Order: sequence, then structure tokens, then C-alpha cells
Amino acid sequence: MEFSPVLYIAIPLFAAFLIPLLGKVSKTLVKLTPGIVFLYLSYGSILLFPKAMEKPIVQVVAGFKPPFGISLYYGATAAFLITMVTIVGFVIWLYSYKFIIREPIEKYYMLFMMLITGSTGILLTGDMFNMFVFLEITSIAAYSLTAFLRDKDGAEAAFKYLLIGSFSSTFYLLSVMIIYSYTGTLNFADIAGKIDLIPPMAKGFVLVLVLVGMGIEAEMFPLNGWAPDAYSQAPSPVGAVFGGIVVKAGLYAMIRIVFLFFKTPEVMQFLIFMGILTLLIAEMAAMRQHQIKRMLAFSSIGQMGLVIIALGIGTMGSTSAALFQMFNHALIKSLLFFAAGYLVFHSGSKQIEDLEGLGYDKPVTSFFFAVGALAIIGLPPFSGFWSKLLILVSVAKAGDIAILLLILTGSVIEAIYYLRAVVKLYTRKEVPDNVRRTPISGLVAMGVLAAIILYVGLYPGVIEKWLAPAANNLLNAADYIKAGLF
Amino acid sequence: MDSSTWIKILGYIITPITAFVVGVTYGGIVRVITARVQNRFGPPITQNFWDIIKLYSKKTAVHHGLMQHWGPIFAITASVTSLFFIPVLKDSPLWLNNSFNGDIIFLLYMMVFGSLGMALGAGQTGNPNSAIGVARGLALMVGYEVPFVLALVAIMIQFKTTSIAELMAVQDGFSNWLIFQSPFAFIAAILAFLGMMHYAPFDVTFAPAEIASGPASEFGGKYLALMQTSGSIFTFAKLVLFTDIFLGGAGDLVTLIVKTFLLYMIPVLTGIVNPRYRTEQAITFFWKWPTVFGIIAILIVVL
Amino acid sequence: MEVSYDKESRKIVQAIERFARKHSLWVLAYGTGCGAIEVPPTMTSRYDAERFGIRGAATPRQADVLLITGYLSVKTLKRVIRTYEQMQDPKYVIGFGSCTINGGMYWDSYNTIKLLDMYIPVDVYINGCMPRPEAVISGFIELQKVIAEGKAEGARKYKENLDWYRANQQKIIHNWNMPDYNW
Amino acid sequence: MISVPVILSVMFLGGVLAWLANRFVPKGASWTAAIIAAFAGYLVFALPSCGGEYSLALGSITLVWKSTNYSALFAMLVAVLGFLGILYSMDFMAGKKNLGYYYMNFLFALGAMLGIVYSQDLVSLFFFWEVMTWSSFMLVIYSGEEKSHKAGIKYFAYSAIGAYLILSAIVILYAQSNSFLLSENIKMFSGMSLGTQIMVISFLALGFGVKSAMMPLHVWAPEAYKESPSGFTAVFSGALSKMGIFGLGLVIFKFAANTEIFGYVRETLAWLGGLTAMLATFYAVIQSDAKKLLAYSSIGQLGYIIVGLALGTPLGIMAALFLTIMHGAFKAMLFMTAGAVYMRTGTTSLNDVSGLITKMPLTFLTALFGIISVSGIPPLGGFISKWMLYQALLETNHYFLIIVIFIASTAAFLYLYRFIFSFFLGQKEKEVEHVKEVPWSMLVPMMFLTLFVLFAGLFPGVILDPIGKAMGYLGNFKASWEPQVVFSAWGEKINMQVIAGTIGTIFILGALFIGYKNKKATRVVSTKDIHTAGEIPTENENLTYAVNFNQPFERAIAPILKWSVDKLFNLLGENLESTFEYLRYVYTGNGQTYAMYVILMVVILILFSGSIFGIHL
Repeated sequence: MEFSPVLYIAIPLFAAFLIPLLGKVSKTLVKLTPGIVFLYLSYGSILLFPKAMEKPIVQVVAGFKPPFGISLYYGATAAFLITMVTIVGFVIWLYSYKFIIREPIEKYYMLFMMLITGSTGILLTGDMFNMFVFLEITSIAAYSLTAFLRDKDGAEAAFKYLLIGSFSSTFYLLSVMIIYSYTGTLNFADIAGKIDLIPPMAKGFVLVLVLVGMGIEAEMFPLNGWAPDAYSQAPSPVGAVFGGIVVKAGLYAMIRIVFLFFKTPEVMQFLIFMGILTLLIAEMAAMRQHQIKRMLAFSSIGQMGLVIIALGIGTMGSTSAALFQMFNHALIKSLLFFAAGYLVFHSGSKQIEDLEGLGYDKPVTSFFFAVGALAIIGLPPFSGFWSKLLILVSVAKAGDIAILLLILTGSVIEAIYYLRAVVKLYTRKEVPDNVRRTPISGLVAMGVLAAIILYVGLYPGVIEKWLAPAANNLLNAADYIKAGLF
Repeated sequence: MDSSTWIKILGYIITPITAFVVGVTYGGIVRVITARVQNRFGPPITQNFWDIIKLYSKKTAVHHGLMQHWGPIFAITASVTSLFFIPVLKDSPLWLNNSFNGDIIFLLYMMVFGSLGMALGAGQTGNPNSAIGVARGLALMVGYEVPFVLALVAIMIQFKTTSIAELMAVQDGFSNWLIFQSPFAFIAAILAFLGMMHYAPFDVTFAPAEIASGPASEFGGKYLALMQTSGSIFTFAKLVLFTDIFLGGAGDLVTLIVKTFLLYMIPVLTGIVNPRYRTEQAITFFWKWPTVFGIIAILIVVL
Repeated sequence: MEVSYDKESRKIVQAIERFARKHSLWVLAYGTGCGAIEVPPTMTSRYDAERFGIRGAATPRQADVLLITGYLSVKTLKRVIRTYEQMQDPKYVIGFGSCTINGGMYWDSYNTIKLLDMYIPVDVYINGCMPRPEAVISGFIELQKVIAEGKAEGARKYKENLDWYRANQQKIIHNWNMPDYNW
Repeated sequence: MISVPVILSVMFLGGVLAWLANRFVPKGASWTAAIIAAFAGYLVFALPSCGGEYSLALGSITLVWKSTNYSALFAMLVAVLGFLGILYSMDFMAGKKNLGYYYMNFLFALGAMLGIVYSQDLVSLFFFWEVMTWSSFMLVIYSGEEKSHKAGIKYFAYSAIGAYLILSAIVILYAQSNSFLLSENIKMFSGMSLGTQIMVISFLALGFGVKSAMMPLHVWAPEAYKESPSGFTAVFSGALSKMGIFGLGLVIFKFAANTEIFGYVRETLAWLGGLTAMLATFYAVIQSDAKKLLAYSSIGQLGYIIVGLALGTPLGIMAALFLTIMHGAFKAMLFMTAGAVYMRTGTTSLNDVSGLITKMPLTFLTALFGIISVSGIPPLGGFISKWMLYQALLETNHYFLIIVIFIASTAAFLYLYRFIFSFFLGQKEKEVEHVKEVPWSMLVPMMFLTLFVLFAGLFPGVILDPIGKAMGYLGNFKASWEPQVVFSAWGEKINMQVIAGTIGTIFILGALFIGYKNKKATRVVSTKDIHTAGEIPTENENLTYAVNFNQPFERAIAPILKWSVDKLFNLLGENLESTFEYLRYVYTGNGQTYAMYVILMVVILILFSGSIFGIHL
């Protein structure tokens, strides 16, 4: 059977429905299912990835040809990001395998699969309304996962997320309505061709609504209030899911729409400006956090700011650098959340100060945390270095030294608070005997991530060669329209 | 070996002996002058010779370890080496020794060699007074080196040389002496010289009434004798250096002795009538007027 | 140095040494009793002891002459002994004033020593209570004479009869905690 | 075939190997590391000093390595000091925890340093620069104490600022030249606009200045040097900080040299270097911890080196590079000495230990040669570099700078004397009765370096040969020297043969005299037997004058010490952090606030969409 992009949505969705049923039979089956799904999806990625890099694969689902039918657009960007989602999803599953011990696990995996469905859907769809649907699927799964531990804090965080998230969906839906009312179509490619039909005023509204609506998902300042709570109160793998998958999908949606419909210098300027604000304020806030997962959350926001800056510059180089950074961030932040998850688990406290001495007690987990920290600061020989370098190069090429220096200011702050956390781990202190060990599946998950980070860091070419087509796909609206409408 | 080699070897022998004799005699004269100023009769001029011989003839010598043993050797090495690298008399192969192989900068560092060696020796004794004296002495040194180097730099950049022989060559004729050519440099240097000679008001290093003669407090017998020998030679060496640089050097011994003696009287007479500065007062003194004079000297050369 | 010369030259060397020693007497500035008040006038302008090569020395290592200026309490004796032992050979002791000879006006005091020679070897005594600077200077000249004759052998005597001196010292110094590294 | 990648992979794989060895074989890590370092050192020396170009394509970026005469000089320094440092660590670190970690990072740092000097493109330079930074950071925090962590964070923060400044300069260069190659950029640099030139030069100079602890960017150094294990501190101060010098050399002579602002650059750097030398020396004088004292001393010495480089005359560069080598040697010696004392007594505080000379005579000898060399007293190696530096200052008419340098150089005696006095001289207390001389593996590096500074003093020309070649790389600089004679531009010369001969002869004569005279009557007494006005010191009475040793001088320079960059930076840091603290309350944790932000955002965007997006609603 030929692998079709629709399977990226269908299989996780199917798995999501299957899992509760399997739960009646065997817990082990429940646990194994997502792994199988991800393996299968990766197999698909291997098949489709090279093809997509050459030419976008467009698939019609409901039988009508675009612009009327529902189309899936598996272009280079989508391929790149979906592959990333698959990898991250796989390690998250691996990590969750032993980490999520709290019943009902089938619920967790079901929601997880739903979330994957939604995210891949956002990345794949070529249809504006479908994007809304997938956004809702993702969001609902994410809200529930946030509150998965069913404690007070989790519920509060989930509620905040829900509150802000519903703004996001509403605004987005409004913008879809406006567009549909003027153009009569929902297909991205089609809308892009007919964008001039929309009067400027409505267009302005659409722009504001999309920027705010998707900005919420992409953690743009000041719309990211939900993030720190959600990240820190949800179980650790869910934090990785947010940082590695959900936010990336949201950002992709925003950028796709902006690049297709509104790619004017002013908008790009605005993106850069918001990116810088996001980056700096998040880094400053992260510096003063006392809880490790909140710190990671703010750092995540900061990284998204960096990506937004790079996307806002909008050159070929900067866009590919941004994609590279998204990839690296997804991996590194997952690694950090994984490590932090077990560190919190071992120390029994979320406070950074309480991590003292764990570096000697739990050397491997701490080591992975340190690797992640060094990588996300952008130190060689880890992958974070190259994406940061490429972003800076593209910024410098755009000729704005002030932005360059602001980004680097953010990086310095980032370096300081990450290292503070790391050295806290390695402060010599007698730790009460702790028989609990980090389970092997967690270590393997972290090991895999660390290995990829190191490998990409030593040989960035392996990712870099896919960046150009992916960036080209994202930037080049005309190609998208042509392919989308075939 | 040809005659020039013999002359050289003779020079190596005769120079330190002369320096010793002259230096010790100066010391005796200083004691007499001091006594006269204090309305006393004073010891005979040869008194310092008897003191040194007595110290050499002391039967026992107690030391606290290797460095105390070596300290005086360091001191004598520094003074004799410095002397060898200073042209004592103009154009006289007997008295030039090694002066073409080193220069003022070398001498500046060579002079410290002895102080540091002595300081090490004093440190080895474990006497707190010695350590205090050393700390004071080294601090004082930082003080007076500033105007001294300012003055030397003024002269060195004026004549574009760091060699003493060349500086002496510049000063042919009475009116060309550097004391007249660059008087401000001379003033700065001579004020620094006061500190260098450790006479009052800059005698805080040895201050017998305060810290029991400071670095020397545990030295007796041959160690003290060697120190005094080295001190005498060093005094002479410094005087010759100043004469060479500022007073046009000397062609014969009599001129040299007259010039050095006059020069020596400046710190001596200052010392007799002055009380003692505290260390930080001394340092701030050196960093005020002498430094200003030094800077003026440089500015005059530059402008 | 003395070892390698023959008799004649050793004599010459000895003569020079004695002459130098005689003319260079460094007095340790250490006042034990009321007599110390006479030392400053001796040294300063009026009497000017420096004429004879006499001058003060700051520490026992540098000094030749230990001047016991007057009465010596038992407490001070301990310090004097230590100071004396720290001086380097050849070294001389001048007993200054009557107190060092027979206790003087403290003859019946329970805590002063009566005869200095019992505890450290004295080369020259200066009589008087207290001796005037002229007397002090004449005492020094007497010491110079003794040195020139080669008879100032107090230090050697002390070394040879150390046990006797120690016994005497320990007899009256009850808290004897002199470190043994001195000898 | 020996090439740069081979050396680098030996170092980096060796690091991993050392880590593995520690897991399986007791003492495995140290031996592995020593062998690796020796082997890599051999490779560095065997590498042809010019050529051996090798490039490695990493995606769109190609890394190029090549050995030049300039890099060969620094590589040799790194290789030798690295090997000695590891040799020293073998016994110094014996019995400590996490040795695998220590040696791994040690070798990584060495490898990174070699990578820096061999880099021919800016990316690989920066790559290894950062690797060097974090591996040395790891060693600073090695002890795991709270203090070392503070020091480490401080070190890393400043390093990160420096590194990112370098990175900005690199990307600015790339934006103009479209190439990361060093040679390309140098070629095209003179054609760039003045603004770019100023920016690139100042960024690079500041970035490299951080590593070479140029004032006012030095504040990380004292703490970091103090906290790192002494075996590494020797390399840290001796070689790692020289990477900043390496970079400054490139900046001055490769980038700035072809621009109009060359003169200003040199003048600025020269004065910065001079002030660094002076102020650091003053700070060193008031330290009471040996390693901090040496750290400030290091900062000061690097100031001299910067001055020498910035003078830009052949003699100045020669002085700077010679001092680079010499400082590597003598500061390593002194740090090793401090480490040896630390190993035997458990402290580096100058107030706590004294009288070790009889217990650790060879260590004392090393320290003695070290301080003589640092202070620039003839006939050891330090003197020649000082002499050349003064001559260069005179010939370039830096009248006032020479005074600043001279004050620094003279004031150096104060702290150097304090260092050796407090540890080795003074009263021998009861506490040091049990102290023994350090084991041979620590003595060998110390004695080797001792002999080296002696050799450098006697035959400076031998060391000037590779330095001359390195100067050839930096530009067309000519200076003349003979094996034992160094010449200045004014035609002065300094003949080390005569100087050393005179000093040696007189010293030996003096020693013979004092040793022979009354030999039998000369006796050693304990340090308790001193003039104490007759008082008898008891066993426990502390007679050492060590606390506030340099107080007289401290009082004199009190007005200068009142102003401290350190305090300024701390204040700035605290204020920044409290600002951050306020800012973080943007995130109130209240869902309603967040919702309000969203609404506000929408309102603002809609209201001002005309000015923001150019779309008028």
C-alpha cells in the first residue's frame, strides 16, 4: 500500500479511538499502541519525505478537487515539521511509558494521540476551516492533558489555558468567517489568489484576528500567559508535547497564513518587534523563576520569540534558520522537560533550590539535563549552536545590528539562568538515600534525544540540507498556490 | 691573554674594592657630619671600617635557614653586578667593566635584585619586625620608583638612548650636564634619590626605635657585615650612576669623588634634620611633587 | 680564616680583630633598672660616647655589649639570660651600678639578684649608685682595655661553666621554661 | 600523516576515553589523560609549522584548519602546559571524586584551545571558543562548592558576553563578505565601511579582551582562578587566557592594520592594557588568598602583553609574544606551587600557612624562580620580555604609559614577596610539622618549568626564533637577536651571557665566602629563636606577620581602591535582576489578566493598525 499523507491524521485518530477499547483488554497493549503508531508514521516519513522535498504532495480527501474539496498539502515545510513531530512524539511516548503510571493511562494515551492528530492536521491541512477543527482538537486534548493529574494547580492551569485558548479559537473562527464571506472559499491556495477581494478594512481585521488568535498558540507576547502554568502543572512529557509539538504547529499556522496573505514589510516588522519583546521578557522572567518547570516554560517562550524574529526577517536564510531552530528547540526542550520531570520526581519538589546534590545522586538524568541546558544556550558541539548561528547570520545579513545585539542579550540571560540550575544540580550536598531510579525507558528517551542533538551538532549538514526546500516552501506563496490548486 | 683582558680582570677586582673603600669612608664621614650637626664630636672617619671588620670577626653566626644565608649574598651580588654595569670613569677601560652590555632599564631591575634577596633573607628569620620592615621597604620602593623612572624616561626620550655611556657622551662640557639641560628631571630624580638612600625622612624601613632595625634585625656577624659591605658598594654605585647621568660623569677619580660626595650630601643633610615619615605619607609624598616635576620634565622634552 | 695562617700572620689578624672589636662596641639598648636613665646622656651631645666607637644596637644579634643597668629583678633576669644567649660571640657584659655587685639598696629585697656574676659572666663592673656618664664611659674604656689584652673572656667562661650558671639561674627562677633551643 | 583533525580527534576522543577509563580502571583516567596529552603534544610538535591545511564540510559551512607559524607558537604553549598540567594533576587530584569528569573536560579544553589556534575560519574559531568556555567552566565548578558555582556562573556570564560579541562580529563580517574564511575576511576588511570596521574591531577586541581579562572585563578571573583545581589553573592562566591574546593579535594586525583607525585601536588597547596592568597589580597587592593574588597577577601580566601587542612595533610584539610564553611558564609554576601548598596544608590563604621552606624545599625553589621571573629581575626569562617592552614603549614615545607599566612592575614585588613570604618563609608553626614535599609527578612539571625560565633567561634567542616566525605571520615585522643577545630599535643591546655570567660568578663567590667563613661556628636555630625583647614565645604564640601584610601600601593607594569595577558590575547585576523581578510580574498568574492582555492586544492592534500594518480600518 502506498503511504498517503492522510494517514498522518487518520492513524493517530484511529489509535485514539482504539486505545480505550484496548484498555479493556490489556494495559500493555495501550502502552504499546502509540509506539507502533509512531513507528509506522516514521516509516511513512521515510517514504514520503524525499518526495515532498522535491514536490509538494497534495491530496484531496472528500472527493472534490480543490478549492472545493478538503485538501491535504504535504509540502516540504509540512514534511519537515511532521517528521519532527513524529520523532518528538516517539520519544515522548518512550518517556511516558514508565513515567505515566497514574491511572487512567488509556486516557492519557488517547488524549496524546488526539493531540498528535490535531497537530499533524494543522501542519497538513490546506483548508482554513479544517485548520480550525484541528486546532480545536489539539486544544481540547491539550486542556485535558494539562489537568491530567487532576490536582488543584493542574485544574487552574487548564482553566487558564482553556480561557485563553477559547479566545484563540474564536478569533480564528471569526477571521475564517470574514474571509469566507468575501472570497467564498476556504482553501488556502484559493484564498491567497483571491485575497484582493477582501476590502482593506476587513483584511485588517482578519490580520489582527489571525495574529492574535494564532499568536496565542505560538506563545507570542503578551498572549502567552497560559503557557507557564500549563507547562509547569501538566505532567512533564506533556510539557515536552507543548513545547515540541503544539506550539510549533500553532506557529506554523500563523506563519503560513501571514506569509500567504499578508506578507508586507509592516507585518514582518511587527513580527520582529513582537519576537524581540517575547524573547526578552520571557528570558527576563525565566531568570527570576524558582520552579524548574516554569523556568523551562519561560525559556520555551523565549525560544519561540527567537523563531518569530527569524521568521519576521523573512529571508530565505532566516526562514531556514527558524525552521532549524524549531527543530532543535523541539528536541532540546523535550530533553530538558524529560530530565526535569525525573529530577522533580526524585527530589519531590519543583523548586530549583531543592535540586541540590542530585547531580551526584542521579548522575545520568542530571547529565542529560546539563546537555540540554548547554544545547539550548547554543553552545557547540550541540545542535542549538548551528541554528542560533544561522539565525544571527541572517539577522546580520538583513543589516540590523540592534536586533542582533538584543538577541544576544537574551542569550546571555538564558545562559545564566540555565547554568544556575545546572550548577545547583551539582552542588555537593548529602542527599537522603533515594532508592528510586530513573527507569530505563526514560533514560533511553533522553539518550536518543541527546544523541540526536550531539549528532546534529557535530554534523549539521544532515538537517541543513532539508532546510532550504522547507523554507522555500514556506516563503514562496506563488508555488504554494500553484501546487495547492493543481 | 692580551693586555686588554688583564686590564678587564684588574678592573673587575679594583672597581668593587674602590667602591667599598669609598663607600665605607663616606659612611664614616656621614657619621661625623651627623655628630657635628648634633653638636657632638663624633667617631673617627674610619669608624665604619672597624665596625665591618668587627662584624666579620664575630666568632659565631646564627641563621634561621637557607634564605637567611643567601639573603646577604643576593644583596652583594646585586650591588657588585650593578656596579659592573655602570661606567665608573669615562673612557677608561679599567673602570668600564660590563657597562656596554646593559643599560638603565637593566640597572633599574638589577637594583631591585638585592632588595628582593634581602627581603627573602629577612623573611626566613621569622622575625615579625623583619617582615614589617620588608613590607614598608617594598611599599616605599613603589613610591620612589615613580618619580625616578619619570626622570629617567624624560632623559631617555630626549636623547633617544637607554645607555649610560651614551648619556655621558652627550654631556661634554660643563654647560651640557643634564642637571642643567633638564633640571626638572634632576629634581625629580634627586627627590627619589632621598627615598632610595633610606635616610630620614624615608628611613621607615629600618627604623631601629620602632621595629628593631627591620629587615636586619636577625642578622649579626658575617651576615650583617656582608650586608654593610654591600650597602656601601651599592651607595657608591648609585652615586656614580647619578653622577654619570646628571653630572656628566667623571674622567678621573678625584672628580668622581668630589661629584659623588656633593651629591651624597643632599640626602645626608636632609636626613639629619628631618623626622620620619610614615610609609603611606612617604609614598604620597613621592607621588605628589616629585611626580609633578617628573611629568614637567617629560612635557618639556615632548613639547 | 684563622685556621690557615701561620703563627705570625695569625697574630697580626688577631691584633686587627682586637683593635676592631675594641673600637666598635655596639650596646644593646636594653634597660633593666633605673640606671638606664644614665645611658641617653652618655650617648648624646654632652658626653658623646660615639667618640669611642660606642653606639646602640637594636637587637641582640647585632650587639656586642650587654649593659645591665642597675638592679635586676628575678623576672627580668630570665629575659636577660635569653637576650644574652641570643647575642653572638664575642660578647661582653657590663655590670652597671652597685646593684649588680651586691644588691645595692635592694640588698634585702626578696626578688632582686644580689650578684650578677652568679648568673651571667660580667667583664666589667661600673661602681656607683648611680654612676654618672663619665663613670660609664670610663667603664667602657676599661672594657676596651680588657678586650685589647684579650682578657674579655666572659662568653667562653659562660660556655665552659654552663652547668654551674644554669644551676644558679634555675635556683632562683622558679618557673623555668627556657626553651632548650638556645644552647 | 599528521594533520590538525588528527590532533583534535586525539584530544576529544581521548577525553571521552579518559572518562571511560575512570569508570573501569582505578587511576585509569589520569594515566590515560597523561598519555593522550603527551601524544597530542608530540603531534603538535611534529606538525609542520606551516601548512597542513584541512577542511571539513558541515552542511553549508566548511571548517578549515591550518597550522601557521603564529598558531604553532600558541599550540606549543598549549601542548606543553597541558601535558604538564595533567602530569601535575595525577597526584594532585588523586583520591578526588569524578576524575573522569575532570580529565575529560581538561582534555576537551586543551583540544578546544588547539582548535582555536588552528582555525582558519571564523565558525570553527567560535565553535572551539565556546567548547573551551564550557569545558573550562566545568572545571571551575568542579569542586561542587557553593563558592565555586558562583565563580563559575560569573565566569560563564562574562565569557558568554564576550563570546557573543565575537559572534556578532563574525556574523557582521559574514554579512559583508559572504565567507567565514579568515583569509577572505581579512582581505575584504579594508573595503568595508568605517562603521562596520569600528563595530567589528571593537566587538572582537572586547570579546577577546574578556578572555584575556582586560580591565574592566576582568572581574570573572580572580574567582574562577581561585576555584578551579590548581592543575587546571596553571593551564587556565598560562594557556587558556592566552587565547584572548591570540585573538587580539589577529584583531590588531590582521583586521585593524589595514584600516584608518589602526592608530586609535592600538592606542586604546595599549592604554587599556597599561591600566589593566597597574590596577590589577594594586588589587593583587591587597589579596590575602594566594590563588586570587596570582589571578590578579595574571590579569596584570596579560595587561603587559596587550600593551606589547598594541604598540605594534617589532620589539613590542616580540616582547608580548615572549611574555606570552614566559607568563605561561612562570604563572603555571606559581599556580602549581600554590596547589602544592594547598595539597599539603589544605588552604591557599596567605594568612594561615607559613614556614614551609624546610618542608617543601623544591616547591620553594620553584616559587622563588617563579617570582624572580614574574618580577622581571635578571637573569631569568621575565626580565628580557620586560626589557623589550620598555624599549618598545620608549621607541614609540609612550612616555606616560611606561610609567604606568613601571608602577605595575614595581608594585608587583609587593605581592610576589607576600606570596613567597607567607607560604614558605616566616615562622615555622606547629601546624606544618606533618607537611611533606609533594610527590614527584607534581615536582617534575614544576622543576621542568623552573629550568625552562632559567634557560629562557640565558638563551632568549632560542625562544625568539619561533616567535620571530610568528611575527612574520602577523605582518612584515623584523627584529634582530642572537642566541644570547637582544637588540632594541635604538641600537641598545642586552647581553644575557655577560649578565648571567656576572651575576652567577659573584653569587658563587659570595656563597663560597659566606659558606666558608666560620663554617663551624655557623649554626641554624629555630624560627622561635628570634629577638622578642627577651620574651620567650610559647609554642602556640603566633609570631608571623602575614595578615594585612601590605597595609602600608594599601593605605597609600586607598583612594584608587575605592573605585572598583567589580562593585559597579555587581550593582548593575543586582539592579538588573530586580528589574527582571518586576518584569516577571507581567505574568500575574491570573487568568483574567491574561484574558485582558489578549483583549488589549486586539484593541491596540485594531486602533493602531494604520501605523503598525499600514492598513487603515
